[in-house]
Amino acid sequence: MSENRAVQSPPDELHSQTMQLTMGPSHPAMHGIIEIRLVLDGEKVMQAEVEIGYLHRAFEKSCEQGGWNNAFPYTDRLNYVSPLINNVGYAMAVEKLLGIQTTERCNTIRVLMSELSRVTDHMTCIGASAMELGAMSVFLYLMKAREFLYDLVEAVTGARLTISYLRVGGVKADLPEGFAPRTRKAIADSREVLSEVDKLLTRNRIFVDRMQGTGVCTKEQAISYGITGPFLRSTGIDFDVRKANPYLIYDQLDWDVPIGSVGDNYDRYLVRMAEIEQSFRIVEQCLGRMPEGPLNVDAEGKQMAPETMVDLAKLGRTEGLIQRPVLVEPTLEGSQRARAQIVNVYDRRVVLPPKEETYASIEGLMNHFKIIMSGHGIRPPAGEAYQAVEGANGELGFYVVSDGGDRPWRVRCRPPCFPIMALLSELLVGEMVADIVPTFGSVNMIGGELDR
Amino acid sequence: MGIGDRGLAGQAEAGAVHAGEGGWVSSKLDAAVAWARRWSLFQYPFVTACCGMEYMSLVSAHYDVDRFGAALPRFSPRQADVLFVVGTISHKIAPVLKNVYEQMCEPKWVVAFGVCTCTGGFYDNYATVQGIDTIVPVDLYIPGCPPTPEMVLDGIMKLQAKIDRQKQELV
Amino acid sequence: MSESAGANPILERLQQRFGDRIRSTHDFRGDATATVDPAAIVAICDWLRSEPGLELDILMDLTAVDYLQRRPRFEVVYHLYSLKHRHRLRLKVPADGEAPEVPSLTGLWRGANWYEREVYDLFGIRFSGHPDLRRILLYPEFVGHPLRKDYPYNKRQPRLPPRSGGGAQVT
Amino acid sequence: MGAYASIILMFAMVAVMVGGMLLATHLLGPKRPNPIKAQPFECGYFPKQSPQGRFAIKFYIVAILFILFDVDLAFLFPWAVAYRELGLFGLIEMTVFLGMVGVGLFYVWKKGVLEWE
Repeated sequence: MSENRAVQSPPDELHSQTMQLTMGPSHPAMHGIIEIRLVLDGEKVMQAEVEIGYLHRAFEKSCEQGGWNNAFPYTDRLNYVSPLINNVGYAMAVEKLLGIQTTERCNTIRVLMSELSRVTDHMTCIGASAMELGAMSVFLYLMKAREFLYDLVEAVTGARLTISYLRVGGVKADLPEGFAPRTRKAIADSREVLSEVDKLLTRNRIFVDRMQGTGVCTKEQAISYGITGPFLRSTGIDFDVRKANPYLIYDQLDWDVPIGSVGDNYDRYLVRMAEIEQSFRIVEQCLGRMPEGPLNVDAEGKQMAPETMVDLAKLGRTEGLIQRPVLVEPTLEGSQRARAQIVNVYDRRVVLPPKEETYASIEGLMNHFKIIMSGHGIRPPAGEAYQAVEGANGELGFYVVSDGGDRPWRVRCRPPCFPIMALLSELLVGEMVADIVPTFGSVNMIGGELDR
Repeated sequence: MGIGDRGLAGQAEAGAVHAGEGGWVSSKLDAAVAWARRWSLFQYPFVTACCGMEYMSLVSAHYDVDRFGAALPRFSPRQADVLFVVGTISHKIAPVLKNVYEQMCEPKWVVAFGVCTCTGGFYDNYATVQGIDTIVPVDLYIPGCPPTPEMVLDGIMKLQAKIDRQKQELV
Repeated sequence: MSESAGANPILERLQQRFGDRIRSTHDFRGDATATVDPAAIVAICDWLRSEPGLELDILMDLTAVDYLQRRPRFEVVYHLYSLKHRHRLRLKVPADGEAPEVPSLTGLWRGANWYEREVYDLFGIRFSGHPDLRRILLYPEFVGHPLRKDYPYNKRQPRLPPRSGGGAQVT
Repeated sequence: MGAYASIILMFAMVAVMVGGMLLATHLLGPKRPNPIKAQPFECGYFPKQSPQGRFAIKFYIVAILFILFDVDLAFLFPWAVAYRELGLFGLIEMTVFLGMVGVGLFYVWKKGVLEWE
């Protein structure tokens, strides 16, 4: 209390009582599923206990029910703001278990899509926490920019959010035609929106006062809790899985890791804004170095429509069909042979044969059957593997255990925002009630990933 | 009058059990009150999971649900007419949903946004409530995982048609 | 004793230091892994964290696996990471019996607190020395531990009554 | 009398509008009380303790100061309305008045009441 004579703290027996308050699950700033039980003295937080688990949807148990490829739709919904990174994490963990290497073009596509997904995550996080501090227009600008990226993701994968784009051993389909110019245009528009947001927020007196100095996390706290990602980098430690243990083609691209200094909310905001720029740099380099496989099949003979091939195969007239190229939409419906090979690893145990071989030859049909039918599917050797990728909130690790069967024995997802939430109650105590909102906003807690 | 006639085929079936006994819109007052209520839907976004991302796109500038008078989210059940249940409802948050629904004032409607709220989606397990109609009476089911904003806008139009068909609760 | 420690430097140094307490090691797909006695886990982790050449200072992940038929049935799995040397190590501790018990690591890392609560919640493995071992993801009234292999996937539990607080009643 | 007609008309319209709306919602709105609805809304759960209880003195002090300076502000409106007629006399008069309010503000500032540690 201020030592000034006139305004002393009241005599002892008249102490103010503390108030118990739950900043409960159904609260706009609590992203819907976090309950914080607060004990307040006036506006100062004396105790804070965080209650999670409101979005526990049994992800790890669900993965054990179906085959190895069945888990992809579940992994989209872990960190549903950057779903592609979850897919990449899970796919690489299973490929590490199988010991197979994916093709160069597939790695480039995976890096490109992961970085687009990371940008949407940072945009949503900054937009939501800015809106919770009152900057409504920043939220609307960033949602507009996010629509540009959602259009791109939808063009490649077919869905905006729950994409299930990857498969063990490759991706579902190649990039569509004209993807590179569309991406460059989307990046240019997004950069324009982001410069507006930067002008609005970065030197905004209200925003800076609310974010600076609140939710300060020291290096020791971060390491003791096992925190990674923008939260750790904002304290000054430059740990980024893409640089520390490079995977896919991250070591062949040049980009750098932005780090903060103090570790408060403002540093985390600056780290996320800088990371968006780095991700755009990576995407542009990926577009530049995309190994040009034959995007559309160079048709020696007359191209067949897929339905006629299917009818012929059903009538049994299959001689010579294997050599006939089929004009099939390169992305979703079927996958032409040449394109399939450059995008998926050519490993019969894991990747579905292209449609031409499935319908035209008995080996293709048997191969298709062996992979699809339950009891046969992908059967990695008995053992375990842990693969870590850099998620938007930190190291997203997948620990997969196989008993040799066609179903995963155990799939464990290391949630990056789980340790940060464990630290949250320590960050809140001693600060104002109003500081809970920016601190919780910069934690970027995603329910699906936290409660799995 | 208004949207009522152009509404869906099969209009004559009884209106919602939910609000008011008879379904057939009789008096002019009903039509006027229905018109007022359907064009000023204040929603309580009970957001929990991935559908929340599509809800953000829905209320933002690009898809803009404000064209239907339904944009202003009211984060207190007292001031809300429509309860938007967005995202998976697990058993742990089910009582919260029940309390929030009970604390809303009539006339109130419930929109199940996303397949997890309609039937539990592909989370058929020990932790997820298999459809929120086991907890609260639901007026509108919007399937989709997550439903694209266009699907939700179509859903809101169907809700407005439903409000128009209902016998308005008065006094 | 244990099979050969392989070429992995970490495993070799671990072998020399705690030879007798290590049951087995393997290097499958490049992941250095060591199965150790439950009693020695705290001493080993403390040594691994402070050893100059290793400095595995981050507890990345702590989870468990249920092997059902195999005895010992459960296995608590720790993933450690070193910021300085950028290498990883996986420690596995077997746990068995009706109420499996493993010493808690909350003394070394404060992050282990919530991980261990989650393993207790979903597997029923108790952690001796844990300050506040109670359910974290599921609600207190939930019976059983769902991630065990003998717990059916969609076994429903009775739904919760309306209540005033989420977790255990705060004093 | 003519000058006041417009003000009275405005007050009357306000009374009609507000009164009408309140009456309409009171009469037209369906009322279905139930025990859960009677509970105060606290993010989906019921409060653990009733909110009254002693809280720090500084909230009260800031509230009183606000009322003080707000009332002072109210005296500026008549001056603004009759700005031309009062001329120099009005200017001096209000300067003195604002001076006194300024002294009050300075005193409060120096006393450290405005610091919100």
